[in-house]
Amino acid sequence: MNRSLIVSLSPHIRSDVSVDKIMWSVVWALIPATIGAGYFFGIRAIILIILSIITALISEYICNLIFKREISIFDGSAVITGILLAFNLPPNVPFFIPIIGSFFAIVVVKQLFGGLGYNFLNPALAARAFLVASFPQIMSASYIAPYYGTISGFDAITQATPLTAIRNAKIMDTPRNLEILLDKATSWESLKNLFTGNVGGCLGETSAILLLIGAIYLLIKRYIDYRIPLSYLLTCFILSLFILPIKRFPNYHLFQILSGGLILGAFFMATDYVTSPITKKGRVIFGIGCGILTMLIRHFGGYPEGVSFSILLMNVATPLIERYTRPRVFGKK
Amino acid sequence: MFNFLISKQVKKFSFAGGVHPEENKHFTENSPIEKLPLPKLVYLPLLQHTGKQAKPLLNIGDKVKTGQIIGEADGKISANIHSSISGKVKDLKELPHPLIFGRVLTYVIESDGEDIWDENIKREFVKKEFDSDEIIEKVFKAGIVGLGGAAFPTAVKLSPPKEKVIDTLIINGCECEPYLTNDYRLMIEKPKEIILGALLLKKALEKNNKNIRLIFGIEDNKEKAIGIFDSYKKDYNFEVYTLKTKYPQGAEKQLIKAILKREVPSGGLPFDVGVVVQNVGTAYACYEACYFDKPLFERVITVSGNGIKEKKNLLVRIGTQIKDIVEYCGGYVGEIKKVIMGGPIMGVAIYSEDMPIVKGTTGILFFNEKEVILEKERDCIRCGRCVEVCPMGLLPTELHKFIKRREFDKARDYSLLDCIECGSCAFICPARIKLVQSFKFGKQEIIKKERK
Amino acid sequence: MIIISILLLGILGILMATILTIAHKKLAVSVDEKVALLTKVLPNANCGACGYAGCENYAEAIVKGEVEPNRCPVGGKEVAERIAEILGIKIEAKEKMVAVLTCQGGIEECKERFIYDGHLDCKEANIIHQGMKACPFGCLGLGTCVNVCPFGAIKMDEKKRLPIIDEDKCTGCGICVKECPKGVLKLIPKTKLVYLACVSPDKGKEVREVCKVGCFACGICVKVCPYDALKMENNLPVMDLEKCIDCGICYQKCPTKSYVDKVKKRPYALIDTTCNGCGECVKVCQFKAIEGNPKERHKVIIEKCVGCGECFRVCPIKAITMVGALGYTQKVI
Amino acid sequence: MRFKYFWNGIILENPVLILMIGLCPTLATSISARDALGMGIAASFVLVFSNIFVSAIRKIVPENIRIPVFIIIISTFVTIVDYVLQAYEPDMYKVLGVFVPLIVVNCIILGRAEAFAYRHGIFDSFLDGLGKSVGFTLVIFIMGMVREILAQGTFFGIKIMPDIYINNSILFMLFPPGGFLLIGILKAIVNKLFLSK
Amino acid sequence: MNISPVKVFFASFLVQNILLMRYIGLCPFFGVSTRISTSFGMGLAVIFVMLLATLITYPIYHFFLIPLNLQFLRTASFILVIASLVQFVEMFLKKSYRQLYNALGIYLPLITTNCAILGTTFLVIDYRFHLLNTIIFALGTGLGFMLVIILFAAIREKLDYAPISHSFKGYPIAFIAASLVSLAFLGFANLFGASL
Repeated sequence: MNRSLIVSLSPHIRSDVSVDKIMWSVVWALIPATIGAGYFFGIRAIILIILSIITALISEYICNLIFKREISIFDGSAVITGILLAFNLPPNVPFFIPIIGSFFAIVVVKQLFGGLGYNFLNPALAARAFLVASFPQIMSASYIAPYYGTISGFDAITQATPLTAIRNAKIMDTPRNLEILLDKATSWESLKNLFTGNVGGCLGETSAILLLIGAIYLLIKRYIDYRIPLSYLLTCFILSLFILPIKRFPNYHLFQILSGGLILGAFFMATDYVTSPITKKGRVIFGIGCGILTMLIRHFGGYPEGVSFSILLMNVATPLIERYTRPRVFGKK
Repeated sequence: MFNFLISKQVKKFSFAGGVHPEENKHFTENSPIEKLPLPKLVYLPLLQHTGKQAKPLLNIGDKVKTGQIIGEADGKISANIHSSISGKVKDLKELPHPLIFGRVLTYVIESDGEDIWDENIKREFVKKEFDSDEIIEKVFKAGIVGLGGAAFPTAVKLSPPKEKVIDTLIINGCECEPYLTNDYRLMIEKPKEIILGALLLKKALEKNNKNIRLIFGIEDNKEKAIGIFDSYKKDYNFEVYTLKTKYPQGAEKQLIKAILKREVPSGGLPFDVGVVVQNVGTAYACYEACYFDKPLFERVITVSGNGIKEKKNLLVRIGTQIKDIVEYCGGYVGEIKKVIMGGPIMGVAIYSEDMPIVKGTTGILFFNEKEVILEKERDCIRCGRCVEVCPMGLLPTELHKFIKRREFDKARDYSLLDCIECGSCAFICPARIKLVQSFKFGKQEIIKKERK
Repeated sequence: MIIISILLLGILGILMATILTIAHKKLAVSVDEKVALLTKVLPNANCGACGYAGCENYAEAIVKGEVEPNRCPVGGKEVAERIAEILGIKIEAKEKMVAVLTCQGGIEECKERFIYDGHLDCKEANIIHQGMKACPFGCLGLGTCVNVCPFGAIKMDEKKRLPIIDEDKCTGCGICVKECPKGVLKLIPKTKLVYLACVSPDKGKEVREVCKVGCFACGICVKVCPYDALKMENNLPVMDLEKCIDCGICYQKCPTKSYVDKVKKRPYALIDTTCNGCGECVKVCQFKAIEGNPKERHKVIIEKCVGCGECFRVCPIKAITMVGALGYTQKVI
Repeated sequence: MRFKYFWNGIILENPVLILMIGLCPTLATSISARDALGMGIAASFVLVFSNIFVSAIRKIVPENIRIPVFIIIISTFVTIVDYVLQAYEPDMYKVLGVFVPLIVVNCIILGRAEAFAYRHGIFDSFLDGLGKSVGFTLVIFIMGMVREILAQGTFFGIKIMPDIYINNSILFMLFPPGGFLLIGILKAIVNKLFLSK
Repeated sequence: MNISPVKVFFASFLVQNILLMRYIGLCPFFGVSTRISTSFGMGLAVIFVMLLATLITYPIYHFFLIPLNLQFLRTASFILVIASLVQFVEMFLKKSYRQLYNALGIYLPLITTNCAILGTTFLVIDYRFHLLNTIIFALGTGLGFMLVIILFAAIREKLDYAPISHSFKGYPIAFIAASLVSLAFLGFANLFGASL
């Protein structure tokens, strides 16, 4: 009877969902959009994504060594960061962009703060903001048209992504022109392009349907919480009702939701566990905040899309939100 | 197919939070309760309940009969201890206790193999009426404690403070822990006895209160039991509530919330919302104590887990060593890694097969390498799953953070003391953080600090 | 121009000075004298670098004893010293204490009862079946003391799984003693060289079952102690520090070597030519290390001599010297 | 021996990286090596002279009005610097902007006046001021240099990086986040080198 | 300068946030932002003093210094006035409104020599604001200060628990965190076309 038994405190059974499983599931969920990126923007898109992933993994490994942490390159989180960063890049950027971006994301945003679970900004988004600030020309002018469509998705003449086109029209063109553009942009044809992804934009953000396939998989598996995407999209939906008269452009809200990486942001980046609140109430507030900021930046701010910055700003506010949205303790008033 | 439709119509009661682990009740669900042969040696710790240790009454060398009192309740919250076999007191010394993490004064009794019962124990059922005081007295004498695992002396629970108005008695037949089926088998095999016991409990409570509702709360995975109890409910005037199968449905506070929608206030007891909760096993023990004057010296346990050959529901004498049970159940399968006393979520892992069954033991689970995977604790990724499942509305990950840094005051502010240690958070945690260990430790430290 | 400027600044100055003087008189609020004194000593830059809102707040916090006086980065060491002076913080000349480990049950000597699966912290491990060590009183070796020591004086011997205390670094603050759940760390005077390293109050048989180096209360040490410094209490010998002179006999005679002798190299006795062979030394030597015929010069068998100094003490004509004893001879006298 | 007051200021008691004061100008005006140097010198001038002045009049200034007196002295020198810069380096003045008059509330200067000059002799105060000035200027200059090279590929306005870099330079360093990041890394390096035990 | 007050507000509040974009008032920012509660008090105090300071320096500059052609006395007179003012307010609060003093007053000495206050009074002069814009600017700046310091304090409280490598612990990581927060704040660039 001289065997050694294991003793631990309860519980003695664990659910089969582990960190690695969640992370890799997110990676799988991003695969359809990755394939979509290759389909619409060619092999170059795939190379950018792979470069980004490899740099993320190498940076992670080096940081593990320097900070004497456990090797964490197999947990999938660096791969997600790599993919998401690449998804946020225009298809025609030079190859050094994803490399610098990935490095910044992993080293400065994630590992310096203690690694997975301790960063307070979404690494991929922060890196994107860093790239936008550093290389404004490259980041704004590297959009190309997909193989089977036009860059704006509704107009062969306009050489800009849908939101940028509208914005440029707002700033420079006459109101008349803007109306024509808006008419075109909110047409079913344009929306169909946005939905399928046959439109210019960042690598992974264009195809709503492919992103939704992954998102639904994650939602069914309950790896992401429905609260953030739902409140985010709803807020955007409702706000865009107020911004432009519905009668003139009945599909304007759909156009807003389908364009500019909102789907990607709402389902894959705003829901990042580490940088969003852990409380249910907090998640709703987080989503609403993202929605308000996105619409604010799109319509009154300096950037055409605004998803990434709005999520970043809400990331900053997350610790505060969390603190003031503690759930009610059972039996306490 | 139509079953599906019908079951949809039944209203299922539940609470917020909780988890639903694989039930694994099929192992023993259909095996009738068997009697374990008399053990040769029993270990009877003098502390098998919540409260103060009982006073030893016998000396080494004394002869005892089955059911003879050997430890006398000491103080208000305490319970009598009875011998579970007849024989000779071999030793009285401090031995490791399986549930209370420490050493407890324990009687070692050697069997004479004859099992001579104490002459006070009646052998035949005689229908009889009891008054409240009589019931409480008998329950106290029989040393009955809550058999759901917490082992709180039942007599104390039956005499709530006078100022508390009690209007409901809930009999807890949830058995929300996976693997365990002892309560289920008891409910199927002895429903009438349980109901009689429950009526006794109700009667005891009616000393100061009138018109107490008697409710049986049963999880919906025990359809057979629900059916049996439903058929009796008119005759004996009680209600049966079907509850959603979810852990920790059987926790007192959650059960009350699910059935009555009342919340036990933080730091309070079920008394405070006019409720008393008793386990079905306890009801059965009360029945035996009142009608037969039989003290609590045996109980039903579930023996299960992939590590044991024959999975059974057993009626065992208290104090039986685990190795006797292993022998009876055909030995181990594979390399045994963990032996758990109680359910797999809240049970206690023990390290020696010499340890005895005590009153609070609901089951013994033997886990082999299939069920025990040692996984390293990772950093929290803030997924928030623990927050979602916490039935008490706490923030487990934050609490863990504070306790790790020894910031007990902050943990207190975040209501650590409200934690019921149900382990839902640790079960669900994808980073495999040992949250319950932290909380248990943190609670102990806070209580220690407050005592000073 | 110059005149105007002088006038303006002057008027401004006078105005402000008057207002402030009046305000100072009218609105005077009594302040703790010590706080005022400290505030004077502090730089009064109110820069907030100390983490308090201003120098006065910081001074208050010091007076209340919330913080150490060395938090002001502007004032640096000088200010800290002056604050200490004002507060009258003095280091009293106490006997220097040092923490020692009073358990020698490493992983080899005291086996583990089970495989512990939980947080690597003694205090947290102690709540499960009193820890995994076979001896319920033994050192768990999970390093809580290592983590709490503010001076980095404790290291873990990974092989034995017992902490090692660096006496030079140990300041005798007692934090580890307080934190140790098993109470196997104790403070003893730094000059104390021999101590018992076992705390198990169990009976001999039980101790022998679980630990090779545990004291099983055989009582030999009590018998052999020439100074009556040991008493058996609760199955453990208790040492009277006044009487003990660190001769080390208890250590030498202990069958389980439950004692620790911190003297690295004991001296040995040497009998010089003046010896008259009275035989006193032979009588007291517990190690049969002195031989010789009566009335003849006796001899010390160096291999057997443990340097306890007993012979030296009893020799009526002082014919014995302790060789290799630094400061030891004096002590014996 | 007295020169320790000087040497202390450069590394062991470096105002920015060890004492963590005077951060605003360090971050705000270090977008190029030239501006950084200008700011460093301007602040140094004020620091050294106010230290000397405070030390000189320390015996006649009563305790309770010392702070206003210091402020007046400092603001005098600040105003001088302000006007000198405006007259001779208008471009730089534009960049430094509000930070020149803000030298007056720079913790380094008031802090040294209070903590050191008010209690020490003139020469010691001079040395102390000089040391702290050098320390401050050194840090702000390094910051300015790194930020200019990374963000513009130039050093004192002279191209030192290949064109391909200048066309794709990391403009990020020019922005406020870049400044914060750089000083964070500098501080970490200093911690690693001088404060690690 | 004639700018719409809305623009002035957003510029001072978010777009050109005094802490993150202008780098003014950093010493107390890093010193105090370790706890949310102190940050909150500090923020309130800054708003209060900032309004007060701009309100009092505005007439001094416009009605004394400019007519007398003594702009060069700006630095000296402003700091003198602000220092005295803050001290006066502190004494006043200490005596008359003990509650308010406990909540707010303890931060006042810290603010006296805070470059955020003096900087704001200089900035409104540099921008040649009229009185309304001056008030709006002071309010926006103060609110911006408060918002950022509270957000940052929450982040730092969280960072406290992170296994940050030894040499980055404390100030370095705070700087880098500030860098990332200010990176996020770049998202406000050009909001409502507000930029001064």
